[in-house]
Amino acid sequence: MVPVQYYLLLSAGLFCVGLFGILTRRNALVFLMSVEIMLTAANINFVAFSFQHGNLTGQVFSLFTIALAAAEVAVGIGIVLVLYRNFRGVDVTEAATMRW
Amino acid sequence: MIIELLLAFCLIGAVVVFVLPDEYAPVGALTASLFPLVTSFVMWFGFDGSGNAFLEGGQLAYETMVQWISLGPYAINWHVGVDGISMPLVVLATVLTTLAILTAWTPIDERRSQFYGLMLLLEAGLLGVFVALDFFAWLVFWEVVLVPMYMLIGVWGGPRRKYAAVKFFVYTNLATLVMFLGFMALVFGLGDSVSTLDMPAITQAIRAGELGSLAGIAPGTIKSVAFVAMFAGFAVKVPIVPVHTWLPDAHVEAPTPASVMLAGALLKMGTYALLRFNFTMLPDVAADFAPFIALLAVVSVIYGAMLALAQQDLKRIVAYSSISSMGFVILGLVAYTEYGLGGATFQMLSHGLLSGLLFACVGVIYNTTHTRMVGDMSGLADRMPVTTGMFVAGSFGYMGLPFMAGFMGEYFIFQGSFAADFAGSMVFTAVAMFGIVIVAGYFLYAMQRTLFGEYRLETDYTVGRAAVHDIVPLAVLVVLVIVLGTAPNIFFDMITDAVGPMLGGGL
Amino acid sequence: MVAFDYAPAIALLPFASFVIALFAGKYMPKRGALAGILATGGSLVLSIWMAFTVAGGETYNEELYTFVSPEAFDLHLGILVDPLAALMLIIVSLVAFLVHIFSLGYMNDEGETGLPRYYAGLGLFTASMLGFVLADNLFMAFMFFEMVGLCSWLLIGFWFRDDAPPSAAKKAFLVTRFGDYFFLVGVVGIFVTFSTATYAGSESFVRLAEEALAGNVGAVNTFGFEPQTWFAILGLLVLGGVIGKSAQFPLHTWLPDAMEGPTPVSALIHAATMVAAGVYLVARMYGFYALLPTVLAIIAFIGGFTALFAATMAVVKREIKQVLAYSTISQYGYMMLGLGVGGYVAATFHLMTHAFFKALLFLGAGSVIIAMHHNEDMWDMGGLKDRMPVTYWTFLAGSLALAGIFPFAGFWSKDEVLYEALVHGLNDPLLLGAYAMGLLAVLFTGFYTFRMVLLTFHGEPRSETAKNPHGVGWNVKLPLAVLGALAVVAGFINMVPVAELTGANIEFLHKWLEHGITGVTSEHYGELLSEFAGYQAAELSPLIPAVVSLGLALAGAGLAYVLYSGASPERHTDRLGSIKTLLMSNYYQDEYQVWLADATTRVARAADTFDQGVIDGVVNGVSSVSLFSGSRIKRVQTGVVTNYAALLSLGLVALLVVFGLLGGWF
Amino acid sequence: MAPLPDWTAAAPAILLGLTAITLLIIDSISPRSKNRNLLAGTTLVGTLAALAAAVGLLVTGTGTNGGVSLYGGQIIVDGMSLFFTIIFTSVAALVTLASYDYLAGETEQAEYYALVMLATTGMAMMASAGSLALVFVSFELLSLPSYALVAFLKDNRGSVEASLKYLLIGALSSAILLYGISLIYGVTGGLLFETVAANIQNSGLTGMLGIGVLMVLGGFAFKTASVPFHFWAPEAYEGSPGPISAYLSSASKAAGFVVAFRVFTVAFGLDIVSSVDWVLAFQVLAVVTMTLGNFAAATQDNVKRMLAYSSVGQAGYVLIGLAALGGGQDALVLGMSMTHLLVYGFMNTGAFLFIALAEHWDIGRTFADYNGLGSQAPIACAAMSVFMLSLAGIPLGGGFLSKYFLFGAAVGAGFWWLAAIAIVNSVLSLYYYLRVVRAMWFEESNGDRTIEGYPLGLYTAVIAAAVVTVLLIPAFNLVADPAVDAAAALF
Repeated sequence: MVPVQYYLLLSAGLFCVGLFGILTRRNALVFLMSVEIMLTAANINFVAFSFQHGNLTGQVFSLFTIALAAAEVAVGIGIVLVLYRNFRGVDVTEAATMRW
Repeated sequence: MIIELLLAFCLIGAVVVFVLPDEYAPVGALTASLFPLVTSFVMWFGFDGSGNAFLEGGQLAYETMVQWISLGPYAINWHVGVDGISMPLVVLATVLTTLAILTAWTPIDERRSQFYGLMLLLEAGLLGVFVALDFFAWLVFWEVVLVPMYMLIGVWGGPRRKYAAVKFFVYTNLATLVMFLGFMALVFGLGDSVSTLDMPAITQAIRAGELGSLAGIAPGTIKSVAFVAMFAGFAVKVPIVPVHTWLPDAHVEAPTPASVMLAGALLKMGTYALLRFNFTMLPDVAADFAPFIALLAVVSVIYGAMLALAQQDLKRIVAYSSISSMGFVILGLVAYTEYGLGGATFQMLSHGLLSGLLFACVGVIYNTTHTRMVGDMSGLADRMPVTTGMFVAGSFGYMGLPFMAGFMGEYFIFQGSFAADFAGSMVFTAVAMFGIVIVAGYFLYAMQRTLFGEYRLETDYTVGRAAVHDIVPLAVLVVLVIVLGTAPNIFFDMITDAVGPMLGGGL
Repeated sequence: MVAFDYAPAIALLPFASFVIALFAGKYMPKRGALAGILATGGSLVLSIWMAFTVAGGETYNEELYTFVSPEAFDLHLGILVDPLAALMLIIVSLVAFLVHIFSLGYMNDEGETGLPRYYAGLGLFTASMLGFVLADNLFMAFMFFEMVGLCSWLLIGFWFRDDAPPSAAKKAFLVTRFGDYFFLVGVVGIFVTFSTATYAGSESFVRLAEEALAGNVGAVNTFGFEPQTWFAILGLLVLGGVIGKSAQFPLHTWLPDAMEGPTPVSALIHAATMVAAGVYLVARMYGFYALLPTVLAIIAFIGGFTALFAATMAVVKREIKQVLAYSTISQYGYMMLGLGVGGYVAATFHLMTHAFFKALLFLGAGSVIIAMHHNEDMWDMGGLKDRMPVTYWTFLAGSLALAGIFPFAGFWSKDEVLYEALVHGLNDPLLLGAYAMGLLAVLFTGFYTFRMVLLTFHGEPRSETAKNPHGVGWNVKLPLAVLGALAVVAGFINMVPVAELTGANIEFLHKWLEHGITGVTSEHYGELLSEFAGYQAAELSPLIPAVVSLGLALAGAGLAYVLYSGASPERHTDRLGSIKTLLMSNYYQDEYQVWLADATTRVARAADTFDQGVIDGVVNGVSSVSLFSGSRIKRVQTGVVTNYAALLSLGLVALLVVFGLLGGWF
Repeated sequence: MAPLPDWTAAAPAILLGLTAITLLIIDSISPRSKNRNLLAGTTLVGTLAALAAAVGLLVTGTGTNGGVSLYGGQIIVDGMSLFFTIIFTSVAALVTLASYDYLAGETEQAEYYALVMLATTGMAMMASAGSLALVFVSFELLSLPSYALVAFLKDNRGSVEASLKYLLIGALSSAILLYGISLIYGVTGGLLFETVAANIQNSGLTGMLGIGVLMVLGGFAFKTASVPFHFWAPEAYEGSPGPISAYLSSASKAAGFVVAFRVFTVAFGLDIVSSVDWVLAFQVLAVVTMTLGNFAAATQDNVKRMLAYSSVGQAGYVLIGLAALGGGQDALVLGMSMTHLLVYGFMNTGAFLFIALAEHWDIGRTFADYNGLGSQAPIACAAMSVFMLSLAGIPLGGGFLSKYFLFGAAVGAGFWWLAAIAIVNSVLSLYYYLRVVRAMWFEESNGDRTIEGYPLGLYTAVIAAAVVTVLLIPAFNLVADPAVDAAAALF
């Protein structure tokens, strides 16, 4: 069987990919996707560890998180919509009227 | 219970005056201020305390003690009472407030009800500071005093009032926080030996040597650090050079009544606190630092006087001379003899009356001439003889004319500090005493230039005799100064009775 | 003794007149003058009563009112009436009484305004001075000393609408305050040393000091000094006040300016009494000074020097009151000289006679000034002799006394001072130097006195006003007459040379001062002087020095006569050339003192700049720096959300790295 | 009477949830209803009911001896959770009152109130969360409505931008939090705090544990708007509608703190986690947060933004509660942070509601716009002055006592340097809080401002907040005592 370390590496990689996306992309939607990737990384951990520890807590919880992620995206899309309406675009760096 | 009554009168009066329409505010405030005045006199005549409130064997007058907050291991009480040190100051505060309200009648013409309400609020805070015996109760009053004063300066003040008000508030608040940390270090250093923030209990515990180490810091170090922190904090309030610069600004910008209260009563909070905290709780540390403190005192006296000598603005002159006079108080405190401590306390009273008197005089002059610059006027004696008389009386009182309060206070201090135990006390005292020559210099100069000579006024106002309600407070103050100067025992007895026990340990 | 129960009233009566004049003066017929006259008259009567009681061998030394009484020692008011005090009481109250009367003529008749203030001032002054005389301890003495200073400020600055008087008043108060500073230090020092400051009695500091020097220090704390040294320091400190009030060099500069005040004030304060306070103080605690030879020598030397120094300046003055002012300084120099050389009685004697004839001279000058419509320049006068005979003859009597011409009062007293100086000086060159200066001053005194008389009263009138002067009333003439008589006869109470010659027992003043409270009598002082100060009087007949000084006085007078007699004397002062300017500008004494004052002000300005710039600058600097850093710090918030994400991640990574290293995770 | 069943201990949360559902039902019955009385009324009733329940439970001593634990320890109702529920519900009540006027004429009011209620429910659950799972769920239950509420003014660029930033940073933070939780789970094999606490020592995986702990800490730092996770806060508070700013800056922040308190004291207790010195981490956070917050606030021109930064600074003070642990005064410091949060809940909410009032009058947002307001609206301005001074730690309000006790306790715990830094910040904060007072009272009104009408709801809310703030000085014991007890129960 695959030792848990590999899963950990995988999830860490995913997490970094997501982070990289957040730091580099300016499109709000891509931003949201990157967040999803990070959450997925966490989910992988949960599943993997729950398998290792031999209890279901992690797996169950990962279901919760998936749902929450979906909700988050839903709200996010809504906000992106009004963003588009107000700023004529979905570039997150456009909305920078408030600063300092 | 009567102390609660005293405070309640002030607060209720403040609320009532706040809601009064402006035209009735002055009379209302005057009436309201009479209640605490009378109450304080009742307290004075019925005073049955003895000894020092902070030390064993101190019999407090009008004591009340009920639990207010219980904070884990610590109990914080509503603990008030007066002893021979605080009683005179309470009387001073009430008297000054009433007179200050009188001095406000002429100059204050807008938002009156707010003004007088704040004055009464100020009185409540002041009295609280002098009667509170639990640290946090005391601290609440100590800080709340700043608010009305800040508003008084900022709303009714002179051209640079905003700057002065903020400077006053922020500077003194910083001082309070520093002092607070120092005191907290003591409290926690005492550990389990005290279960309350009652100042007398803490004082006795410290003097009994129950101070332990805190976070690996030795008791001795804690003592010194706490002493320095508290001294620095209170020094700002006094103020002692070099942390004095907020005072002239605040005084110059403040309206006359606020100046009267500020110089007359607020500065006393600083010296009172020094007496209660640094010199009652940590006499041994005070002894170690004595020469240094005495040096600061002497510098305040001479340097302050020199600054006063350089001023052209009458209010600035009086303001800087206050710094000088408060330096004497510090000298008396550090002397730590019966005459020294008693004289310091007495000097608080006399300086309270005298500086109040002088600020009130300057105010009256300003009301009619609309200038305070020495160069802008001369020969006022010709037009306002009575005010001149009062000003002369006040100035000579300030110069330490015998049979006036100032002389007694300063003489006691000199007598007490000349042979004090710390090194070089004689030299320090002798140098400080030279202040009486400089003070004569600038007051005589100011009087000669403004009051005497041919009548001349740069501002185009017609100068007439001052109104009666302007003169009354001046006259009352002059009388009080003379009474206190000829019969100092009316207060000095109870003061010495209260400071006597302090001399037991430490220095 | 019943009389002494009224002792406080001596000082309280004038005080009452002060209160009345101040508050009710403007409603009274003479604006408070009458109250003052009655009060001072009452004081005079009481003083005389005291004197008689004292003459009966009674003395009085009681504490009356205690200010405060802590454990260490108390501060109180008390009364000490002994021969010295009784004598001084009479002098003060008499002069004050006469001055009040004179003021009716000088102030009321001249239609001055502000008279209630004037009489209130006179009353308060008289009260303070009498209080000072009655004082039984140094603390009380200092209090009244200061009150006297206040009164002189009030009265010198009486004409406050002009510029000069307020300025002169300021100067007078400041200079004397400077002296009083040392006095105050001395008082405090004496208290901490002896725990008491009473003059007389077994517990008095004088007695304690004597015992301490005699070896039994007891509770006296000399702070590690030799008692001799420490007491000398204390004595010198107190002497500071004396020099200030008695206008001795170098603090004499205020007195001539003080002539800006009304002439009666000059007579009362700056001739007869206030200036006497200093000398009286030394006499009062002479038992202390008699223990300290160095201090005595200093006193003597200052006195002698001042006597000469002031006399020379008087030579060239144009205003009559200026001449008198400098002569006053000079005469008090003599008294100091007398005290310094151990001539306690002599100095007291001169104090008394001088009080009379100098008051007389000032009042005479006052009456002349009335006549001259307040013109004081002697060169505008002349020939007043025939127009105002009373003034002339009394003034002449006073002048003769001042010049020390036989047999007028001044002769006897000044002669005795010089005699004492000489007999003690023969054993002590320092004192001899003082004597020499005093002796030389006699010559100048004779000169300027008669220059003054001649210029004022003799020759032809040199101005219109002098031709037909303004007449003076009885209220001017009466005081002149009284004092004139005294100026003639006052000396007879103590004719030492005559006593020597005839062997008659007529040294009444000596006898008077010999009895009294033990320890404060002249004979005890004599013992102390010989025992502690080591003063030895050389055997010498009083005749020779008397003749010498008389001769010098006459010489001076004669010189004046030669120069200034005749119908229209011309000004010889120009002959002095540069010396004249030097004298006219008073040896530039004022200049350096003014310079000192200015320097102080400059320092003060510098301090102010420093305060505003540096100290307050730091305060404001702190605030502006924090605000500036705030305005920079907030730039982190760029507004671009990606930056936020980046910073957030960076922060987290930083935390992870730091703690990873700290916790040693990898 | 028979003792109540255990589940009643969760009554506050349940009531809040029910209210939210009720509102949604109402909305589905009459969509786009503008019936302010009905909607705001319902919300207020529900909130107050929850508040009453919480108070009742606290008074009847449900919180004592470890409290009640439900659903296998997923939910723990103890002193602390009830204490914080009281904070949340009071703030929610004030906000609802204020919104009554603020939303006048708005459509979608029902959604607004429903969202508020849902968020409040999330907070209540956070306060009583007993496992990391519930922590994350309730965390999201709070966050998601908040994003929406911030964006409530849909066609106001500020509002939208604010919500965008809030959303993005929030999403990132929740991801970090979740990842952290996953690591903790990996180390301990459980999500319940007990399990975590039980298994955490004897696991060699220090590194993983450490990363996990710090990531969790980061997640909480986001909620409490602590540097460097604070970037969303200034914009979110400035951009969102006034009542929501008040709500987020007071209640949401408190929620973040309560969960942090519980997790770090129970799950990662000092005595348990030796390898990760998270106290030091909190010290760093506290210092940086208070410094940056106060210094940035000092020079703002916009009052609302100044308050936003100041609330960051205040978070720094509260962090002392965690940063000064282990000094022997744990119960005291933690209790004082809790107390400060409660007092802060009132004074800060009040301050933001005053801003809402100003927005309602649409007078501008800068200090200059407030000039001379004191003469036109003396009562409200007096209340605002009380808030400002109390925030600055001047004894016009309970903020003085809680703040000073907090600093004092820090000294007592031996962290005098922490207190010293706090002092510098406190003084600076006094300076900028005074700028508001000065503008309102000292400056002359610059003419053309007319105040039409004095909205009842907003006024009531502001005055109520002011009154409570002031009364909290004499009545300080009422909150300080339970707080210290609740804190003591955690150790």
